[in-house]
Amino acid sequence: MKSRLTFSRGDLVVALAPIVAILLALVAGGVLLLMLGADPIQAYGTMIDGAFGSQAALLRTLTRATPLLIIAVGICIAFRAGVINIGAEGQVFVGAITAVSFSLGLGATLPAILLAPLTLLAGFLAGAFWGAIPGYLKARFDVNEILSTVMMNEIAVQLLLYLLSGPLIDPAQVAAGSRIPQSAQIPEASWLARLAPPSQVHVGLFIGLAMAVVVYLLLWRTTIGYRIRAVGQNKNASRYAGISVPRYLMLALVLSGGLAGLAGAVELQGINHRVVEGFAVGYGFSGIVVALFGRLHPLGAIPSAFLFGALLVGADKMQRTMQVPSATVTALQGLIVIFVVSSDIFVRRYNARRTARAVKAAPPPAEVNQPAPEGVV
Amino acid sequence: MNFGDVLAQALPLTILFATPYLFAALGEVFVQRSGVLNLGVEGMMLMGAFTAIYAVSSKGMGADPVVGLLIAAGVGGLMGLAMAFVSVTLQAEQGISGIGFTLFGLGLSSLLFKLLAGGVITAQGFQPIHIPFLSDIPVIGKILFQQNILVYLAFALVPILMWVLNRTKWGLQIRAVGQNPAAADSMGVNVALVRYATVIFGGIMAGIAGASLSIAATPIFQENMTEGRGFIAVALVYFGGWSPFRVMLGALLFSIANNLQIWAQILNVEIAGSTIPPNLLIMVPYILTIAVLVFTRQRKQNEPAALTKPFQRGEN
Amino acid sequence: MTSFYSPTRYQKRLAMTQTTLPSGHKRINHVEMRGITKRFPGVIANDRVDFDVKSGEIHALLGENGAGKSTLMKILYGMYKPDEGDVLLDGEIVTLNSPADALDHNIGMIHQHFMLVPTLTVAENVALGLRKQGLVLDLSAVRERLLKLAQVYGLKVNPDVPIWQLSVGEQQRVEIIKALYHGGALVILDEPTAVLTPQECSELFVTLKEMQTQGHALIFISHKLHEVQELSDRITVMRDGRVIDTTRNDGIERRKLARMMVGRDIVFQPERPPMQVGAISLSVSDLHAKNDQGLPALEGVTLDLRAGEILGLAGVSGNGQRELAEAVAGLRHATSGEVSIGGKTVTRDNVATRLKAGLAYIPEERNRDGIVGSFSVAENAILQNHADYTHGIFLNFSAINKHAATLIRSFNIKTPNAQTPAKNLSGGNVQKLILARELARKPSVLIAAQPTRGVDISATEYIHHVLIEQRSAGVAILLISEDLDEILALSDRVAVIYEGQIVGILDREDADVELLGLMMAGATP
Amino acid sequence: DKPFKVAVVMPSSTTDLAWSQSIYDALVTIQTEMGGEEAMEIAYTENMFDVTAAAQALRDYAEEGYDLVIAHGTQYGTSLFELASDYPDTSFAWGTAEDTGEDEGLTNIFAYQADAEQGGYVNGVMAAMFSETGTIGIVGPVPAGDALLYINGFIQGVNATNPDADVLLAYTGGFGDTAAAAEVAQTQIAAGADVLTGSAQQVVGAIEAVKAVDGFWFGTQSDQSLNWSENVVASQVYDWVPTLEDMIANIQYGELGGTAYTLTLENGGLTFAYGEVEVPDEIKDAAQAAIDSIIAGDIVVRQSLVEEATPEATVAS
Ligand SMILES: Nc1ncnc2c1ncn2[C@@H]1O[C@H](COP(=O)(O)OP(=O)(O)OP(=O)(O)O)[C@@H](O)[C@H]1O
Ligand SMILES: Nc1ncnc2c1ncn2[C@@H]1O[C@H](COP(=O)(O)OP(=O)(O)OP(=O)(O)O)[C@@H](O)[C@H]1O
Ligand SMILES: [Mg+2]
Ligand SMILES: [Mg+2]
Repeated sequence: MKSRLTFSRGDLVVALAPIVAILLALVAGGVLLLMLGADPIQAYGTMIDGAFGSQAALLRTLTRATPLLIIAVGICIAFRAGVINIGAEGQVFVGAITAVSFSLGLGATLPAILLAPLTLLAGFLAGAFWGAIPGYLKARFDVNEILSTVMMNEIAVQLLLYLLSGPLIDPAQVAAGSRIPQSAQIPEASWLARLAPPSQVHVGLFIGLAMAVVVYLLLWRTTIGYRIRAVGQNKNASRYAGISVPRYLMLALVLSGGLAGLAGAVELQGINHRVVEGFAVGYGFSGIVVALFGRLHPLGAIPSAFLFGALLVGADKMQRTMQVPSATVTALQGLIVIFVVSSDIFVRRYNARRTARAVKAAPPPAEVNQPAPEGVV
Repeated sequence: MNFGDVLAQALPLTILFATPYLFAALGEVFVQRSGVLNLGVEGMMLMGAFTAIYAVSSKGMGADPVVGLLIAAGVGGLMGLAMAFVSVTLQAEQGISGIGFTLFGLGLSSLLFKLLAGGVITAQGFQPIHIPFLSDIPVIGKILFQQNILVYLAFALVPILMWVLNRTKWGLQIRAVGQNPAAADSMGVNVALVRYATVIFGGIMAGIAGASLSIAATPIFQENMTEGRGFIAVALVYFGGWSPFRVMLGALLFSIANNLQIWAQILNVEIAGSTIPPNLLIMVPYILTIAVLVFTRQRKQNEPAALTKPFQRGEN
Repeated sequence: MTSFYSPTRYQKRLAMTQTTLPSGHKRINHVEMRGITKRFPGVIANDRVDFDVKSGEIHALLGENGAGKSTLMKILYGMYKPDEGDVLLDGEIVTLNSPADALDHNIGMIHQHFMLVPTLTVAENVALGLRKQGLVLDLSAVRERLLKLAQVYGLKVNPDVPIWQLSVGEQQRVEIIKALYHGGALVILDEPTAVLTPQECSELFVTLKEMQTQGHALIFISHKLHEVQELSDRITVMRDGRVIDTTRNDGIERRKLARMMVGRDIVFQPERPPMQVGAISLSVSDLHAKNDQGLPALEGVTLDLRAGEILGLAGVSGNGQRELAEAVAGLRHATSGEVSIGGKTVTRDNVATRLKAGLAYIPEERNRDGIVGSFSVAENAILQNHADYTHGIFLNFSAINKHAATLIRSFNIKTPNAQTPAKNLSGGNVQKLILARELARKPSVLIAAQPTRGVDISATEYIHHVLIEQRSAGVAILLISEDLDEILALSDRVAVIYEGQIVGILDREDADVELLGLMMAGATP
Repeated sequence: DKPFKVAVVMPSSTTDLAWSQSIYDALVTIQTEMGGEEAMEIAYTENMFDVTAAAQALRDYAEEGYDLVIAHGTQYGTSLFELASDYPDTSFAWGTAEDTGEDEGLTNIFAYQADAEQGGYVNGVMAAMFSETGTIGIVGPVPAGDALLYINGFIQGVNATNPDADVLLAYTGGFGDTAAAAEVAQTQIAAGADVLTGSAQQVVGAIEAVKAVDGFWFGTQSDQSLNWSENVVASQVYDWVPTLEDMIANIQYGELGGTAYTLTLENGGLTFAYGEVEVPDEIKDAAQAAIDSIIAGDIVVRQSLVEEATPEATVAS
C-alpha cells in the first residue's frame, strides 16, 4: 500500500526486464536496417548520440518527454479505475484549442501574471470536459469507453480543423489570403519560460514532474485515490462498501482527460505558441504507451516518458543522419513496445514469488505488486 | 435530386466502403469472443493493404488479385500469430501490445512501400461482378449485385460466422473460453489453442480488410492509408455487442452515415439558410455511432467475461 | 438429516463384479497417489502425501482451510504437476498433464468453485468436453444421452436452460452429470455440499451412494464432519499439507476427527446466554424487489429484528435471501415497501448512508463482494470507513496499520502481515477479516449471509462464538444460512423464506429440522 | 570545391505526389544540373507532421552547418524564427509564407508561396469545357490553405467559362486518406460528375476512382499525368527550381534571406503538364488565353469566393 521506493531485487528485475527487452527489439530492428542497407551499429550509435550524446540532446529528450509524461500520468488514473482511455489524443487537441482561444480572448484583459496559469487551467478543464463525455456515457448508459473514446478522437480532430480553418484562424492568414489552418500566436504573457535557451525545454517539464507526484499522492495517499483504485480492482466490493462506482469511473476519466488537456496547453504555451494543423498528433497514443511502460504508476511514468522521449529524439536523429525513411523509426517503436510489454511476464512471475515470500519481506511497494485493474488491457 | 435518388446512389457505395470495416470487425468479434482484445487491427490492415497491392501491381509481382488476397490474408495471419504469442503465451497486456502491432504494421508497410514501390502504386484490382439477372433489377440490382467479389464474401461471411459461433464445436469452445476459460480448461478444451486460432483468424481477416481497401475499394496504396479504420472496426465490435449480425448493422450504419454526409456536402445542404461547415458534417458518423448506442438497449449477454484476462491454469 | 437409501453388501459385491459402469465407461479399481509433494511459492501445499481410493468406495478428505486438499485433487485431475510423487491407476503409473488427460482416464472432478460457463446451456456445457466429435455440434445426441444418464442416476436436469438460470443445487447436479457423461469412473467432489441446502444434500448423498454401488470410486471433501461420517468408507485427515491419518469410518466420533484436523478440541454447540431483546433495530415491511433477471424475487417481505437477537433466515437457495439482504443493504432497488434501520427510514438512501445508519453486511460471495483481492489486508480493513482514517485529505497510514494490526490480533486472522494482498488468505481467514472489519464499525444491525460457508471447523467455531458475543452486546443479527444446523445452533427466532415471501417465523424452541424442511418447501405451519 | 549543403524538413513523404514531393523533386533536379552529389548535398526529413519534432530537425541541420535549411510547411514558422536568430549565418527558407521576418530584424529567411488559385482558374476553364455532363467534382482535404486557394481559383475558372455548370465540392477532413478521397470522388461521379479535380496527397485515391470510369482529372502541385496519363488532362505543377536556384545564387552571393518568392504563371513558377489525353485545340487555346490574361492582369483571380463576390464568380449548384 505504502509505496516507499526501496530498492530490492524485485525492483531490479522490474527495472532490468524492459531494458533487456529494448535491446532485443533493437536487434530485431537491426534486420530492418540491414534491409535498408544501413549499418545497425552505426544507426543505433547515432540514435543514442541523438538522445543522450550531448547536453543539447538530453534537453531535447526532456522537451519531447514533457507532454508525454503529463498525458501518461492522466492515463494512469483512468486505467487504475479500470477505464481504458484511448481518448487522450482528442483530449490533448481540445485542451490546446481551448487554451489558445482563452489566451487570445482574455490575453489583453487579464493581468499578465495570471494569464499563463489560467490558460493552463483552461486547457485542463477542456480536456476534463472531453473526458467527462465518455465518462458520463459509461457511468450512465454503460457505453463502452473504447468505442466512445475512439469516436471522440475523430470528432476532436474535425473540431480542431474546423476551428483552425474558420473561427480561430490567424487573422494574418486571412489578410495574406493564404488561409493556412493555424491559430494566431498567443500573447507572450501566456508563454511558459524556457529553462535553457536555445533549447526548447521549458517549465512544463516541472509541471509534468509535479503532476506525477501529485497523482501518485492522490492515488495512494488520499481517500479519493483509494476509491478510484478500489473501483478499478473490484467493482462489486466497492459497491458493497458504499462507494459510488459510476461517480468514480466518471471522475477518473475527467481527471485523465484533464491532464491530457493540460498537456495540450503546456505544449502550446511552452513550444509552439499557436495551434497549427498537425499539432501534437500521436501524442495521445504515445502517452498511453508511456503509461503502460511505467506500469500504470505515475512515478513509473517519469522514467518511462524520458525513455520514450529519448526514443523519439534518437530515432529522428537516426532518420536524419542515416537518411532512412521515417517509417523505419515507427516500425522500430512498434517492436520496442511489443518486446517491452512481452517482458512483463518475468516481472509478474517475480512479484508473484515475492508476494508469496512476503512473510519475512518488508511491505512490497504498491507499484509493483498491484496487478492491472479488472478489464484493463 | 430528392432523397430517394440520393439514397439509391448512396447505398452501393455504402456497401462497398462498409466491407473493410466488416472484415476487420468480424475477425475481431471472434478474437474478443475468445477473451482476447486485439488493438493491432490497424497495423495488420495496413500490412494486408500493401502486400495485396504489391502482389497485384505491375510495379510489383503483377499477380492475379486472388493471389494478392491470399498473400494479404497470409501476412495478416502471421501478424496474428505473433500477436497470439505475445498475448496468449507471454500473457502481455493486450491493449498495449496491440498498439505495438499497430505501430509496427504502420512502419513496416510504409517502409516496404518506399523500398519496393518507391512511389504511389496502383493496380488492376477486383472488378465489380454483375450477377446475371439480379444485377438488372432496378435500384436493388445496382446496390447489391454489382459489387466486387470481396463485398459478396464479406456479407456472406456474416451468416457463416454466426453459424460457426452458435452452432459448431469451435464456436462453442470459443464462447466458453471467452466466458470462463477455467471451466473450458477443466473440460479438456485447450484454451491457448483456441485463442491462438481466433487471434490468427482475426489477423487474417484484418489482412483481407486491408486488401479490400487497396485492391478492391480503391486500387491504390499510400502510407497509412487505413487512417484509423482498424480502431473504428474494434469500436464496431462493441457497437455490435459481439454479435456478427449486429456488427454488420454497425458497419452499414457507420458507412451510410459517412456517405450521406458527403452528399450533404456536394448538395450544399443548408440548415437555417446557411451551409454546414464540412468538418462538422464529417463528424456525423462518429457522433451517430455513439448516439445509437445510447438510445438503443445494449446487449451484453455475449460480452466475454474473460476479455483481456490472460488464462493461467490454477490461478482461480 | 433425512435418512437415505443405503445399499446392501450384496448389491455392492454385485456391482464389483461388473467391469463397466452404467455410464458405459470402464471402471477404475484402484487409484493411488504416492509421495505427492507440491510446493507453491512460500508454501508446501502437499508434503509427501500418500492417498488412495478404490472402486465402490467413498473416501473422505478432511482438513482445515489451506491444508492442501484441493491441491492434491487438482494434481489428480491434471491441473497441477506434482513436484514429486506418482499417480497410479490400477497399478500403472500415469502422467496427467492436463484435465484432458484426466478425462481420458475417466477421472472427473467437481470443483470447489463450479466450472460451468454461465451463458451456455446445460447441454452445451456438457458438449464442451466432447473432443472426439465432428465440427457441427450434435446437441440433440448430447441431450439424449444426458437425459438417459440423468435417469439412470436419478438426477433431474433440463438440458436446454442456460446455467445462469439454475439454482446452485441444480448447477451442482449439472457438474455431476458432466462428470458422469465424460467417464467419471473416479469422481472427485471438492466441497460439493458447501453451497447445498439439506434437501439438496440428501439428494446428492443418494446419488453418491448410488454411484458407489455402481462401482464408481469417489473422493469427497467437506468441512462438515457429520456428512463425512454419514457418507464415507474411509477418512483421511490432512494438516499443513501432510496426511495426519487415514482411518476406516467405523463409529469414529467427531471430537476425535476434529482433534486430528485442528490439533485441539472444538466446541460444536456454542452455549447461548438468555437474550435481552431491545428495541427494533431493523424493520422491513412489505418489501418487493426484482432479481438480476428482472423477475420478481421479493413479494412483500415483512420482518422485525430486535437488538440483541439473532434471527435465522432459512430457505432453499434462490428464494430471495440474497435479494432481501441486498435490498436491505441498498444494493438492490426496492420496487416497493419500506426498510428502516434504528427507527430511521432508509428505503431511498444509498449504501453509504445505510452503513452509517449502523448496518453491517457479510456478503455471501465473500471473495467477489467482500474484499478487493489485490488490496492489502490493511486496505481491506477500511473498505467502508476509510474516510475516518485520514488527516486532512490524506489517508493516515499509521492509524490504518494500527487498526489492521488490532483486527488481525483480536480476530486471530492468519496472514503473513497486514500488507499481504487479501487474495492470498485462505477462505476462513478472508471471512474472519470481513467479520472483523464489519464488527469494528460497531454496527447495530448485522446481516450475515452464509457466514461459515466453505469455512473450516475451527474458523466456524470462532465465527459462531463471535456472533453470539455480538448478540449479547446488543447487536441485531440477521443470519442467512442454508445450513439448518447452523441456524438452529445460533438463532433465537427462525424465519423461513419461500418464493420471496416469509412463510412463517418460529421461536427457536418450536423449530426443528423436519418442520423447517416442510416450510422451506412452502408449507405454512 | 566543397558541396553546397541543402536540408529540407517536410510534413508528408517525398513520394506524396503533392506538396512535399514538389520541393524534393525540384532539389533533385537542381542537384543533377549542378553536377550531382559532390556539387550539392541534399538531406531531408519527411513526415514531420509533429511540429515539435520538426523544430528539432531544423535546429539540427542548422547546427550541422547546412548552407540552406528549408522549412517546407507553414506550421514550422514559429520555431523557425527562433532558430533564424540563433543561427544568423545560416540561410533558411520557409513556405508557404510571405513573411521573411524583417519586422523581427531577421535577414536570413527566404519566404516562398504559390498562387495556387491562378493555375486553379486555368484548370477550371479547361474542366468546364471538358465536361460533357456539365457536372464537375472537387475533392478537397480541409477548407483551408493552399487547397482552398486552388479550389477557389478553380471554381472561378469554371463559372467564368460555363456559368450553369454544376460544381460538386466535398472535403475529406484529412490530407492522407486515399480511401476517403476515393469515396468522395465516386459519390460525385454517382452524382453525375465526369470531370474532377482535387488537392493534397490523398487525391491519388480520387484519381483511381476517375480512372475506373474513364473520367477526366485535373491535377495540381505535381505532375499527376505521369501515373495516370489516360485520365489526367493537365496538372498545375509547382516548379520550385527557379525559386531555389535564385535562393542558392543569393546565398552564394552573400544574401542569406529577405526575399519573398511567389510562384505565379507570370514568373514561370506555375507551369502546366499535359498527359496523353488529347486536348482539343480550342480548349488548349482557351487555357492559354486564360494564362495570358491572368499574366496581363486582365483577369484577376481572387483567393476567396466570399469577398465582394461578383455574379459570375458565385458557386452554381
Ligand atoms: N447459423 C445460424 N442459423 C440459424 N440461426 C442462427 C445461426 N447463427 C445464429 N443464429 C441465431 O440468430 C440470432 C443472431 O445470432 P447472433 O449470434 O448474431 O446474435 P447473438 O446476440 O449472438 O445471439 P445468441 O445469444 O443466440 O448468440 C441468434 O438468436 C442466434 O442464435
Ligand atoms: N495457485 C496457487 N498459488 C499459490 N499458492 C497456492 C495456490 N493454490 C493453493 N495455494 C496454497 O496452497 C495451500 C493449500 O491450498 P488448498 O487450496 O489445497 O487448501 P484446501 O485444503 O483446499 O483449503 P480449503 O479448505 O480452504 O479449500 C494454501 O496455503 C494455499 O494458499
Ligand atoms: Mg451469438
Ligand atoms: Mg479447497
